[in-house]
Amino acid sequence: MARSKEYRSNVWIDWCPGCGNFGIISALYRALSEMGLDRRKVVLVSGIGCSGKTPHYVNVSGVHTIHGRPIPFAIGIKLSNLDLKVIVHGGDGDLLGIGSGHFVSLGRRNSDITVIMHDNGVYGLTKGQASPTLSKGIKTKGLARPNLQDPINPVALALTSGYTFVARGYAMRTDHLKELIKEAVKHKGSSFIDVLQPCVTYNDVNTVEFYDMRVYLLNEEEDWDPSEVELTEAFEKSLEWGERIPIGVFYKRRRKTFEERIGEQIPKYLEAPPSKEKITINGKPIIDREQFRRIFSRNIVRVLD
Amino acid sequence: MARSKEYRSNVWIDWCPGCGNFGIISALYRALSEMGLDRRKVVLVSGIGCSGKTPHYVNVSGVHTIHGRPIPFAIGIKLSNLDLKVIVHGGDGDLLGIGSGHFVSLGRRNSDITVIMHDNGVYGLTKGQASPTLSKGIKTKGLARPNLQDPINPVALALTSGYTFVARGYAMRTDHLKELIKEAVKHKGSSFIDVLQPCVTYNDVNTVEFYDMRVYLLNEEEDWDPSEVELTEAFEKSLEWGERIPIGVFYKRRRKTFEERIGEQIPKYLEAPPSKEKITINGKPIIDREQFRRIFSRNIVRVLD
Amino acid sequence: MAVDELNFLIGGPQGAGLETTAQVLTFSLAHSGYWVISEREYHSNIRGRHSYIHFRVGRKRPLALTYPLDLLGAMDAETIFTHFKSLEENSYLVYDESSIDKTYKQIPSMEKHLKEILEMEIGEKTVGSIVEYLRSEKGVNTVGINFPKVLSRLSKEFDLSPSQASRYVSSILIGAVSGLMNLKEQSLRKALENRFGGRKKLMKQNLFLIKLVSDSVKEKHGTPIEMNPVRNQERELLVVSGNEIVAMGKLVAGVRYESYYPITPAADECFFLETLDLDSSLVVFQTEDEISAICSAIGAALTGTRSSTSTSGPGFSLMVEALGWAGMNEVPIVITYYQRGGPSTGQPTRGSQSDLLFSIFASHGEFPRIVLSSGDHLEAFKDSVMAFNLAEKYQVPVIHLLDKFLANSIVTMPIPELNLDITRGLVDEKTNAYKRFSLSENGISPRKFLGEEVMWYTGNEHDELGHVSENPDIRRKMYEKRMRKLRLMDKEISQEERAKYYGSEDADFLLVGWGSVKGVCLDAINHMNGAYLHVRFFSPFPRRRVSSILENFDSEKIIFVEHNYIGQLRKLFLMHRLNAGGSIVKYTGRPMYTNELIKGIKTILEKGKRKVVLELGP
Amino acid sequence: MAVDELNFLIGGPQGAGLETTAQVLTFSLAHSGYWVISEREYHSNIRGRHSYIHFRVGRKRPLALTYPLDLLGAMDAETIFTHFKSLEENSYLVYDESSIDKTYKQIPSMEKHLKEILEMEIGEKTVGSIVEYLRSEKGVNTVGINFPKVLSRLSKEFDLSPSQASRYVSSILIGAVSGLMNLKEQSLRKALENRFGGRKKLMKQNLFLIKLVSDSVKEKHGTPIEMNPVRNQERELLVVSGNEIVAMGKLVAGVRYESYYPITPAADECFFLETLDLDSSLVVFQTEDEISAICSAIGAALTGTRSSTSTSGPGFSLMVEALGWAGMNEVPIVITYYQRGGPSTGQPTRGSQSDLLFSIFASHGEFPRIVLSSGDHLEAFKDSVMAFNLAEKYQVPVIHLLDKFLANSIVTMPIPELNLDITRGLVDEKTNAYKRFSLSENGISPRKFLGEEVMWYTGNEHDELGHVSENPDIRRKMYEKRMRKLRLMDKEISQEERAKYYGSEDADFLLVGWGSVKGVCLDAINHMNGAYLHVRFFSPFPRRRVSSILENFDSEKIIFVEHNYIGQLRKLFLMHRLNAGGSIVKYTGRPMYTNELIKGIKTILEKGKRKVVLELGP
Ligand SMILES: Cc1ncc(C[n+]2csc(CCOP(=O)(O)OP(=O)(O)O)c2C)c(N)n1
Ligand SMILES: Cc1ncc(C[n+]2csc(CCOP(=O)(O)OP(=O)(O)O)c2C)c(N)n1
Ligand code: SF4
Ligand code: SF4
Ligand SMILES: [Mg+2]
Ligand SMILES: [Mg+2]
Repeated sequence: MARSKEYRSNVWIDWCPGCGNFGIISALYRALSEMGLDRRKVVLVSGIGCSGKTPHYVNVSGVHTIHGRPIPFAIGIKLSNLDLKVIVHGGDGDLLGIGSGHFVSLGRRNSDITVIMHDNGVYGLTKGQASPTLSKGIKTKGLARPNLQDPINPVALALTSGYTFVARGYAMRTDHLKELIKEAVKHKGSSFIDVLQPCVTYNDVNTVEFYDMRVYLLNEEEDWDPSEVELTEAFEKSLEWGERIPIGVFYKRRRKTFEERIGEQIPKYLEAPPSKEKITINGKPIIDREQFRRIFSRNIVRVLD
Repeated sequence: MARSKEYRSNVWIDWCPGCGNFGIISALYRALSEMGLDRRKVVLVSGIGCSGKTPHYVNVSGVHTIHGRPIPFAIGIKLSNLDLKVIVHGGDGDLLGIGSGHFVSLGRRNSDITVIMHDNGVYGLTKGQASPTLSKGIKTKGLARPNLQDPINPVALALTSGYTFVARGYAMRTDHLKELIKEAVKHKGSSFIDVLQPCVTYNDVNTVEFYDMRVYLLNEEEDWDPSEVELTEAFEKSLEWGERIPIGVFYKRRRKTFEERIGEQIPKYLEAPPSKEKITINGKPIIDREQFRRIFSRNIVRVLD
Repeated sequence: MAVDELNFLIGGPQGAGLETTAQVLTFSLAHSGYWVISEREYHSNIRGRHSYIHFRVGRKRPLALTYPLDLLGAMDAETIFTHFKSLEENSYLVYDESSIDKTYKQIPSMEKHLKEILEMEIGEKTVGSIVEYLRSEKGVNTVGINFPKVLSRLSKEFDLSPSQASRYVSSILIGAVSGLMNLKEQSLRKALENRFGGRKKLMKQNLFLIKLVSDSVKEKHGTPIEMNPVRNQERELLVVSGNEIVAMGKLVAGVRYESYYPITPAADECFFLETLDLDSSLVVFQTEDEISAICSAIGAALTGTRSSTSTSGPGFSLMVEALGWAGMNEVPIVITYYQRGGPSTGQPTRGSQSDLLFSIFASHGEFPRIVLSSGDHLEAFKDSVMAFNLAEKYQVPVIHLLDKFLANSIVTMPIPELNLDITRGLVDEKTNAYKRFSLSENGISPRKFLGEEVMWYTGNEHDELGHVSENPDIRRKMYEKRMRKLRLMDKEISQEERAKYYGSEDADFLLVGWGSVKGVCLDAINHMNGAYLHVRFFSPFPRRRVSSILENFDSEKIIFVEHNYIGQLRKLFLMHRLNAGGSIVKYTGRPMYTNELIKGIKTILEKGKRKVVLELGP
Repeated sequence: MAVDELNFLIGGPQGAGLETTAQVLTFSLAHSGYWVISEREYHSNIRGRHSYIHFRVGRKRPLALTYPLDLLGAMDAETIFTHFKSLEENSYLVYDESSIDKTYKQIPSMEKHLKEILEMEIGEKTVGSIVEYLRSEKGVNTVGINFPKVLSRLSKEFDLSPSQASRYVSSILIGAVSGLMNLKEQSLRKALENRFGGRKKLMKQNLFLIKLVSDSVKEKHGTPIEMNPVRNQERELLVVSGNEIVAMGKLVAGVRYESYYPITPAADECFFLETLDLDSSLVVFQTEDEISAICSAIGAALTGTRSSTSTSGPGFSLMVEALGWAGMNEVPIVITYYQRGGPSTGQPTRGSQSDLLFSIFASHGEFPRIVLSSGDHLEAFKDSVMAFNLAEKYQVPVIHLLDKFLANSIVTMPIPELNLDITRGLVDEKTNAYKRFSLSENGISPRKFLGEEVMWYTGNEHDELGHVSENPDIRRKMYEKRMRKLRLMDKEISQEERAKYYGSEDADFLLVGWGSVKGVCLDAINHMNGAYLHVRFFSPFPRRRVSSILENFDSEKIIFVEHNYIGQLRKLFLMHRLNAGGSIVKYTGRPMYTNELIKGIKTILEKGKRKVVLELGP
């Protein structure tokens, strides 16, 4: 087991003191170190937001993309290099606001990517507007008026979209979160963790106190086996939000990943995916005239002599 | 009751002979005429695709927008003129592919808009690629290889997103579809109809025969009351897809619309929404210096004499 | 009276087999050694609207399409009403005798505006009276075939239902054309084999019909437009569309990741790649939208994969934000951009060259990019390879501009030379303390790929490691490092490669064009004493070379030829302080034809006009 | 020794109350009749990173910021390390005495690169030694205040915990500055009232602290930078940021729909609109992304609502596709576009003017649009009204360019004149056979609104009714109808409005600029015998006027001033066949300062350089 310090970068973390993101990143450091992953083979992909800064703080490769698009970047990375563990860190605005189309699409593919959502109910970095997970009628500090829109239920949406591993964690329970991250990263397929993340600066409703009072462990208090529960049961469970808020793994299945499906259609794919393929011999194309003629035979006409 | 012919425009319908869209449009003509809606007060908003052409064929106002964006256009229209009945016609690619982010967002708002999805499993107008509703492993005519992606379940997604009226129709059952459309348009709030629409040119799997064998009416064969069923039940029902495919209204609730919510924050809104407000008096701004001083008092400093 | 060259057009409703007709004819002609160029015009519609394919066939390689026609093959009445004016003396019309009573009013698929024009011009005339007019007043040879009768012969012979038989209408046209041209049966057979593969029955039935029609046509009309035999230098010819040749180029270049969201006229390229039977693991990935297409292509590029995405205007408009990320992070990706008629959805299936300035300035902020375009199929092939080489060498996004005209043109050409260079740019070999954005002198920082080393990327301004930095000094240095590549590219990429000159030194005038107008410009100058400056790169712009060429011409003798309204290339010349003369533009969405271009050039040169707008073609 | 003008800067960690300090000082100064201009610099960070506000206060209206400083107010050690070089002889430094042992190495928030520079320049120096160096070697007056001590006095007085008290640090700076400047207590009170509204306790506590500090400072240092009294002509002053003045303009113009997706530096405009207490039903709508923002704004415009959306580069990049739909459908919408540092996420909280050419050419295809920009707050106000008028008159999308510098500048100004025209363009009054896109001679087809009549819109090319048409003739006519508006706008919109000339007729040189460089250019020419050409419209470009002005200057005497690398305005001039001279550019993301601009001008004029890159400001 590598030391968790090895996974920290030298960059000063400029989140607000007390921000829930500190809980998330320390769970991440520990998960990475307990899994002992090769730092070069882990790629964190993030969007824009407070959450989007995560990769710079971690000493594995990081791709800090544009707002809402970490998932599409992640897919391109994963599909072309199967060795990589690809982990997305997105804000709730990032993944469920501007990026919700991609969020839904990833579920359909079951690509082997882990999505960790920093769910703080606000758009942190743009000064506290309502994010898609903020409940209707709530007026957090940064809002001029109470929120007009109903919240998206991230867990329900992930289940509906087809993610094969769907969980919720809480930034202040780093032990539990660390385990969730490990399980999600090890899971083969699209995994999603909705992480309840207090934003001390802008969200004065969903605070640490708020969550501490409500959060309970799915598997502790109930007889909950995520590999066994039906999708509908998991969905129903995901609707629980109020006095009690469950955390843990809601649902888990092993299904063919996107990469495996591609592998069935392209024989060489799993062994030599795009990034591993040779494309030149001595500075010339790998395809010679004979190959060209074979591949494109339908386009070639032999001229009558 | 206006005659259904009055709702036809003079434009030649250039869908393929036998296309399921003919069923949808005739249900629409009839629904409009049975409701006797003022032609000027109905606005059809569409995306791009075979389905996107719908507004031109109907003699009510039509806004044929860009691919994936009919919902955002529709929201702007609705929010600024509450007299209008706004109906979106989108393809499955349009609404659940490129436009799925907007699809999810509309549910969160419960804006009083009806969304009719032409669900043909393919991208018709671009020659038959897989749409997000096509099942995995299927190889329709236009595909080079079997579809790699899992389908989105439109009904489940609508339920998860918060639509307050969620139904499925079938293009070949125009009577039933007509009733669904009427009910959806009358419903206050975001309503969604997933219309199973055979594409005779590209989808040789989900054909008329395919659906005729499978489709059954929710309310006929079961004791199904959409105003009563729990969300979870509706969700579970939506998963039924195979030997039997239910059509009808899955779920229905009356909740505050987005417009009503805005009305609570802006007193004048419901009576004089944006398009109805006067903004000028004799070619000058409605805001005079006194009003300006009142509105912006926090920005104004009286200078010491 | 055998001929050396033939201009013909076949038309019919979308979805009725026109493409089969065209493909079989093209392959037959290629098999007999002739050179073909053809372009397809169609509506944004799947079935029923009028579509046509315009050909030019020659013993020598034809460069562009032109009017009038030598032959019009009409599948239906709409084709006749739409195209009869393109026929002149001694040309041929093939038509369906059973449709002679039709008037244009009975054709629902016909667009209102064309009907209005016909109303004014020909009133209530039937197909029959048009045919009669052509025959008697215009001297057109009319070749009537009773389609239903012919099809019922087929039905009987093979026991097909009428509706089954109606699907073979494409072969009636093949038969008629091959009869009049006296195409070799051997060539036709080869072409049918290619079209129908192993499906023997289809082969047989189509061949039956073709021969039936061909024989009867020959009997009545002889073989009046038989072409003089040719001895082609090539043993094999490639029959290929613009979309396909780009796909071929990409594959040769080593593309291993191509993402796309379906859009006309780009999707056929991706579809073609998908259908190939390859040894390699090329991922062709249909994404949920164009944003995802470009983002995932960028992601793939970061792993060292040659990756690209193909699209047209609406898709590119959505890619603009991520393009900037690629610019900021110096990612080599190739965006293949097929222009079509804009703005917005515009004319989705028609051609245009109106996205040049947009491509050059797309995305907020400033970063180096390469924008180049190809003028014909061979250029498109080579450029598809070069695009990847340059992208990796300079670590910039490359926008490869093409257009619908090229995409949907099918030509015969020799199999291109494959002995091309594949250069992958500077890659870091050291192991320790890797800095992705090291502040190098020429602006190029050695690459490494995700998986090989720990590295960071961000769309924010960043330091050498790729971490966010807002320090003004770092900002300036990184900005300048990126922009230095502009100068480097300008120095290193050959000026001759970037702008090509065709024609004699002492030409009377100079055409200046880009992209697919190359063919028609070359065709025009072959008929006049002109020269053609073909601009291939817009960024980095080959100012030196262009300037030295322009110096040889007076401003009144310089004519820009473009498919847009404002004269975008001309504007770019101005921006580079270059002389700019007159303009010939077209923006109806139809290609430029040699005959109208020549007329346009004359109007400018002889009448001193500054701008001519072309509008030929229905 | 009272002064007429003062340049000062206050700095501290983001989120520690700097904005409160600035607001209170500005309101106090305004209340006393002084004119203020200030600009805020901050990181893309919520708490902890270094931020500062730079002021210029005068008895006359200051036009721009400049260095060196007369006063630096430091909340923390990082401020001192970052800014001490901006102090010169006789200036003042206010600092926390308790921080004197700190070295920059102990400051984690400080960016690596600045540390590296400090390492080279000052090594291990502490705050104390910097202060000592300033005092003894530079002749700076150092005003030490023991922050913790002062705060503990506050704690005791009001029974606050230390952490509560620490939130009042902003008032220490207020106290020190107001002491040195001898600000009127009455003015301070007013300012505090405005800041804290009815919250009496806060008022009292802050006032206590301010007086405490102020008195002690006065005691030790007197009031050395007290300003000469002023008799302001205005009875009231507006204290307003660029974001706010635009919001005010929009409201006056009658905006009733504003959609947005949060983004720096645009969101504050929308937030400001949201907080207003209005009689009217203005909908301010936070959408799920910028695509939705612009699409819904277009939808609203179709109902006759004045509608707009505000964004910056990344958001605008996403709007490009829908912009084309608005162009194709001749929809009047206003896009308020606040430029920030690019490309990509770039420098989200820093300024730039690098999106000019992108704005002009954004979206595939061609369509008329208006692109204009404002140079200062008053212009921004009027332009916000004019933007809607022009959008509706010409039925085109209007892009109103602003930038972060303007957005985040707070100035004092008179309440603007409200007697402006509101013109809504041509509206159809007839009832029957309405054609939305009637082919009118000047390109303007009368509007009607959804709900009033049946009408169709489409992004495809269309006929007069708005139905899709692919007819080449219709295509040409509609295309030309739209493009005719270019000429119409150019004819009708006053050239003088579009490009303004400042300075004497016989100036020695001409600065050419756009947007927020106006102030610094005017300031510079006031110090030299120069003139300034302020270009406000880029489309339609005021060629005639600009050309006639340029004629009066030799090329070597024309200097473009812009916040970008390639000189975008200059390129635009070239494109319009206009003379273009040298360039002064800046791209560090910091504003241009009068002192550096003057130096840059001299370098060009005296040393014959063609390009000068400015880089002042930390
Ligand atoms: C296209 C685009 N639109 C808007 C922004 C501005 N922006 C920066 S961060 C952010 C929201 C962040 O919210 P969230 O994703 O929830 O992340 P958090 O800061 O809360 O972690 C936005 C809208 C942007 N960078 N790009
Ligand atoms: C931004 C953009 N991308 C792609 C396209 C091309 N395009 C036109 S129609 C279509 C798909 C249509 O599929 P669907 O929405 O299912 O409608 P259908 O034709 O099946 O009714 C696409 C991708 C486009 N017009 N705009
Ligand atoms: S604004 Fe909120 S989410 Fe962002 S760093 Fe601060 S506390 Fe964390
Ligand atoms: S392609 Fe399919 S969906 Fe489109 S018109 Fe034809 S049958 Fe209908
Ligand atoms: Mg958030
Ligand atoms: Mg579809």
